[in-house]
Amino acid sequence: MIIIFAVFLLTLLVITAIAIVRAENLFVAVMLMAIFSLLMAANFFILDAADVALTEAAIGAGVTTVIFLGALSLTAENEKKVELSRGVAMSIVTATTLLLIYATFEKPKLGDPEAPVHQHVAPWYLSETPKLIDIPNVVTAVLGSFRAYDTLGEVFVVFTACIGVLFLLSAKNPADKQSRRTPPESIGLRHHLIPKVVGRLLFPFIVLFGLYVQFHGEYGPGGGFQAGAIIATGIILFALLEGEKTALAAVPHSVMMAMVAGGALLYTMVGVVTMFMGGNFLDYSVLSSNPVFGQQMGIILIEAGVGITVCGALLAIFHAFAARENY
Amino acid sequence: MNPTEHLAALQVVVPFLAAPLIVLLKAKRLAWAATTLTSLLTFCIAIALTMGVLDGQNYQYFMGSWPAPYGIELKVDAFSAVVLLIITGASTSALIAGYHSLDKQIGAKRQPMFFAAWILALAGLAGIVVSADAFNIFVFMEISSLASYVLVAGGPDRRALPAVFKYLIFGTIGATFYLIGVGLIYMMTGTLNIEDMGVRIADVADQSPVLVAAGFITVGLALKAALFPLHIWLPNAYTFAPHIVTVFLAACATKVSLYVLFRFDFFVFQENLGGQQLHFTFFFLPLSVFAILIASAVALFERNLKRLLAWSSVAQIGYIVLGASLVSIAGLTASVLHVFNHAIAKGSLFLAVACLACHIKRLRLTDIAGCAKAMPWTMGAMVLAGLSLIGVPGTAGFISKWYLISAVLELGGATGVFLTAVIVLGSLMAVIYVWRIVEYAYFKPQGKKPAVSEAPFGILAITWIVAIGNLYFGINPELAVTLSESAASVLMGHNK
Amino acid sequence: MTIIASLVIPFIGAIGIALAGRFNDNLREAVTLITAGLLAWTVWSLLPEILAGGRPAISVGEIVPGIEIAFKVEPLGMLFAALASGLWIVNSIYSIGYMRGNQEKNQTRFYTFFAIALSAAMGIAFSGNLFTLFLFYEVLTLSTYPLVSHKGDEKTVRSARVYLGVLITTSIGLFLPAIIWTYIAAGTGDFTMGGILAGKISGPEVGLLLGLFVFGIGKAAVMPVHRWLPAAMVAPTPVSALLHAVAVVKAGVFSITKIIVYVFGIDFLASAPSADWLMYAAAFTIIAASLVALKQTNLKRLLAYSTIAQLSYVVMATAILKPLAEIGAAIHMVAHAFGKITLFFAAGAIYVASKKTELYQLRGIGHRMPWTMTAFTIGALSMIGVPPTAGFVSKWYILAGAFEADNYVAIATIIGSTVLNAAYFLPIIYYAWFVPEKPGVGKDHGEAPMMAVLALTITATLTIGFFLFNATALELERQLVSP
Amino acid sequence: MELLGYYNYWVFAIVLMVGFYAVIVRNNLIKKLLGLAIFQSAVFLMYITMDKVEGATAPIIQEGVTDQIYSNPLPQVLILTAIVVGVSTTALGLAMVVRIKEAYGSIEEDDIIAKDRKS
Repeated sequence: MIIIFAVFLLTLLVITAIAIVRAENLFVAVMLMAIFSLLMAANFFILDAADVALTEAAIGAGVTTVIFLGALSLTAENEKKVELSRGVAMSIVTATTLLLIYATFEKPKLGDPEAPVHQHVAPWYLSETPKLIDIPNVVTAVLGSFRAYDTLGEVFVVFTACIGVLFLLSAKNPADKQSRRTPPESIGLRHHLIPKVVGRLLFPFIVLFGLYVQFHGEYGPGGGFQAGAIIATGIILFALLEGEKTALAAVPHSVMMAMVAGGALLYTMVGVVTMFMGGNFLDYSVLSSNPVFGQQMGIILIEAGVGITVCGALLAIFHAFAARENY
Repeated sequence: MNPTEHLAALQVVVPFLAAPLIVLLKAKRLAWAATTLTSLLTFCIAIALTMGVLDGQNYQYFMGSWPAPYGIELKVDAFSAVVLLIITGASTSALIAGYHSLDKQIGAKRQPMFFAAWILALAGLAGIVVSADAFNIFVFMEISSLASYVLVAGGPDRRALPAVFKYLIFGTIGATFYLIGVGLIYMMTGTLNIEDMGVRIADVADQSPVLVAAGFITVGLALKAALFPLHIWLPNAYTFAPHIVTVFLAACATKVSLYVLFRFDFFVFQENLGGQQLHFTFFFLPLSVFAILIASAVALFERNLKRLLAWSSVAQIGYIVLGASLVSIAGLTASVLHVFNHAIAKGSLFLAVACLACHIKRLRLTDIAGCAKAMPWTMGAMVLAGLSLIGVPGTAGFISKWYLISAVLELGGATGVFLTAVIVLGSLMAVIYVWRIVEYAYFKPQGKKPAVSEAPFGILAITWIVAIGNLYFGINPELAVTLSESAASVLMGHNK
Repeated sequence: MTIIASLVIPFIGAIGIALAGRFNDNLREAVTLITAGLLAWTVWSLLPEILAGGRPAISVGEIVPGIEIAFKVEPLGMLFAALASGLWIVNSIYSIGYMRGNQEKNQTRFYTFFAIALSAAMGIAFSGNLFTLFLFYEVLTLSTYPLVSHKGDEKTVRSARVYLGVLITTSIGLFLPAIIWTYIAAGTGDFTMGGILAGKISGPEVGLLLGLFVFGIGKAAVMPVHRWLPAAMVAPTPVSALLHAVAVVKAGVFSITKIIVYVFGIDFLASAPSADWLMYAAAFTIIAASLVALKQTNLKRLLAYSTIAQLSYVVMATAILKPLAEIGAAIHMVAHAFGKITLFFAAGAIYVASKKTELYQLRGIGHRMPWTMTAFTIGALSMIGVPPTAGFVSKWYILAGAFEADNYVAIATIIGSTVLNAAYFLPIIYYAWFVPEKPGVGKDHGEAPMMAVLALTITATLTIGFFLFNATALELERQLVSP
Repeated sequence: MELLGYYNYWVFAIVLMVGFYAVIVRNNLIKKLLGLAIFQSAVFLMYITMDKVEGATAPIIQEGVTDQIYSNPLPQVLILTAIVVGVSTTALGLAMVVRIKEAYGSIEEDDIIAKDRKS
């Protein structure tokens, strides 16, 4: 049964992708993109990748769509109809597709246990985690400890993106002189009664769920990235409902920058502290007398760092886009 | 905590520590000072690493003390030492020289973020060179690319934005191709550590996914290294970026992708895939020949000074790839040597352009007519760097040309002679386009342009230090040569 | 040690001149003369040691394993260095007179680059291997570029571009690959007696490599690559004197001779059939250049084409590959230097005194400028090879060598070119002395400035003197052939 | 069942090329960024298809359970990182598009080139 459901989802995925490319109206395309991400999340869930499904849903569907819509509001709605040289592009694309499909025949089949991927490094992780780090969720163990350096790099990718967006959107807007379109106190949604009431109800639970995901990372799917995204989307919902000024009052710009910088600094400092205590960079077992406990403490600390940075970054990016009109 | 053990890790951790702090600094001069200090510190670490590598110490560092294929491993050998030196050296000299020029081009409020992006670009590039884990290289490639998009987008000219957008599109496609290639190899070998990959790929060598993976990685990295047909993003990106950013990017950004390409090709693919050398040569040799000839030809007719030098960079990358595609010890030595010498030559040229830009607004050739009388020192440095680019004896460029031609002649036969002709033709075109600049500067009348005075002392001193570096490494290239020879033997050593 | 001194002295002199130039002109002139004198003294002090058969050598530093900057003094290098340093003194005296007479601007730059060019010439003379030779060859090209483009107006810049274009293209395009090919084939680039390529390469490759060398060294102005010499006539006369007689052209021909003698080896080349073309190329250049010189009207361009012809004398003499011809080639370098520098000084003096440059203006100038024109006549006779002058000595040895090799083409070329030389020099002398001046053509003018005339007479006496006291030079060259 | 084994990879190939096509052909900058996002998500699908093991569950080890086989955790970690990279690139791209719109007044590539050529 699952197999039919998987095939159905995959075909739906292909259809949505083609629909996005062909959509004239950009707003429709962005909405289709959200559906595309949700389908992708569902596929991941079927393929036993719970953590990744949660991330894809939170970041892929949630945050990307918000940023796209923010950008759309500042640029054009529709795509100009122009016919570019489709022949050449079509031929390149079909050629590469055939090449890729040719390469699939010698790949190990889906779910084949003898595939080389399952022989070499993965069994070690599955067998060593209970002994060395003793936390149920092996993905968080690998993410937090075995390949912690990757995740550090990842935090700094988000950090760079946040700086980049702020740097780009802090330039003076040349078209600023003529009109200040929206009145100074942007009042959020106009016909706002129902969404405001429901929003105010929902908002605390979203943040609570975010915190749950943050600290539940070791036991089930979850972790810094997902938690940061969920909390950020919660606050963005608040900003959309209450209007950007009140949201900035709640989480001012300086706090956001402090969160972004603080999270990254926390993560790096954890590594540097382990260096000072005699281990290699990011070797948590030196953090406390009992190495297993040290590992767990290390993972919690860096997950907190990741969560803070991702939440701060996504908020800063949203506010940069939102504030752009009356800049 | 004895620092010498952790040198390899510190090379990346120090800038990572500095970046969040710099963002929080408000004063623009303080942000610049912090960035320059960090860059200088990374330069010292790079020098320490090189000294260590020179007397035979091989740096192997396990992140989180997890053994190699399970955790992430850092490795520094001769080739990485050379590239590290260029990255940190270029960044330090560009920063020290460039405060006034940057201050003019970027608003005060935005400078802390700009300098944080600069330090992240430096950290990303150093991270790629130091890391020995395929996926880790992808992550750091993303950090350095995103940061360099931000740096290029800092350019004052409005045309910087479409240029950087094209740079983003090409860069992301290149990185994603690399990701697909690594994914396919991981699928067939089950490991991400490059050394381990080289060993385990032997028994799945000739299956189609591995061949397709080799294709994807090569195309992806060639795209990020702006090798000839995939170089379209480079000229505009370098032209419209702030002058000091061009100095930094021109000296090292594309060479890091070549570093990864050579490590992958010579460690993983060369020895295992049947006849991979032939594929490697047949794919890269014609491309590099086209790069040298066509890019130099375009540079001949270019009117904007910076775009002229950007096109010449595309040509010089052709030389580096030509050296490597000979797949011989001599060829590889020549190509690593040219990585080093070109960084110095191109770095000093762009520094001289930055000096010119202090007083001359638009950098078309007609705008710099007759500026040599008013700016003798700047033009002197530019001529010196130009000579090194051409490869006049006594300069660094000559040494790499000398090695390149001997490597090609050792190849022997018709191809050897043809390739020598290509190299010679390339350097002759270099003579012409460098002399065009000199002739405009020295002999064309000043005309009615406003009076021009010499560049401020700070940037001039650094330009001259790097220009004299050209001479020093021309007369005594012992450091660069020993490093490239051991790099070549390491790269070829894997390949029986 | 004196080798390094001979290199460093002109360099320090250049810096001294540049600094002195800031204060006043006389100080700068003094520094120039002192440096020239000092250099000549150090170089000439080497002579007795070389005559006694010594070969002082020194290696400065190893650039890259297998390639080093090394110097070695051997007879040919000694002769060239002595010639260049000696003539520098005379040229400096002449330049002071010429520059002052013509009120040329930025003279400091002129003298500074002149000194740097001299230090490059010394480097070429004493170079111990191909790499050092190439290094100083390029420095000479680059240091003479500002001299050639001294005036800086549009015409000078265009011809300076031709000058630099041809020289850099040939050196990077042909000379560098040839050197690298030699390094790879022979494993070393050092100049050793009897050549290093014997047995290493054979068949058509020998001819090809020789071609790369001969046409790579653009300074020797063998026919297809000669275009830069007439183009360089836009330079002021002392620079032309430098180009033709003191350093640049001599460096070119000297390098070719040195490569033929010390890289290929005379007997190896003689045994290689594919190397004969050089003799014919040189012969063709002599005849063609002399014919072109015939129809020239401008005095300096005429002298330029005559230089191209005379240079190919040296190349042809070396190509005859006989000991006597080698000596003749070396001696001809010296004889041509004295003769041609006198002619150039005379042309310059005429220009300074009367601004005349065309041949038809020289009618009856002998009576107005007796000293200059007597020197001019001696120089012209030396070019033709009439007995009392130096030209005769070198042509005698070259002819002897040609007869020894019974190479009839060479003999015919020498005789033919002597006739042509006479054909384009004698009319000038005849017009100058025996045809009365057309009234009212140019303003009446006296002799050239005293310093210029002094230099003229020195070189004229040298031309005749060399005919009488050439024992030392001959002894020096005899060692070149028999080790 | 045999067909399904490769179906995932075929979907990966097709979605990858749809994204690539959009980036090359489409003229609108935002549509290009959408294409880029699709292009990157296809790669995520390829990695995650690798980690599935027949009859296994997500790699979360409960205490008592011993005979359970688990899917491979490593590709999931890699893709967690890759998703965030994708978002960062898209955010930066969109910021650039906003700035281009303000500087050029249009986000169609041919208009931008035309405006540049005119000035």
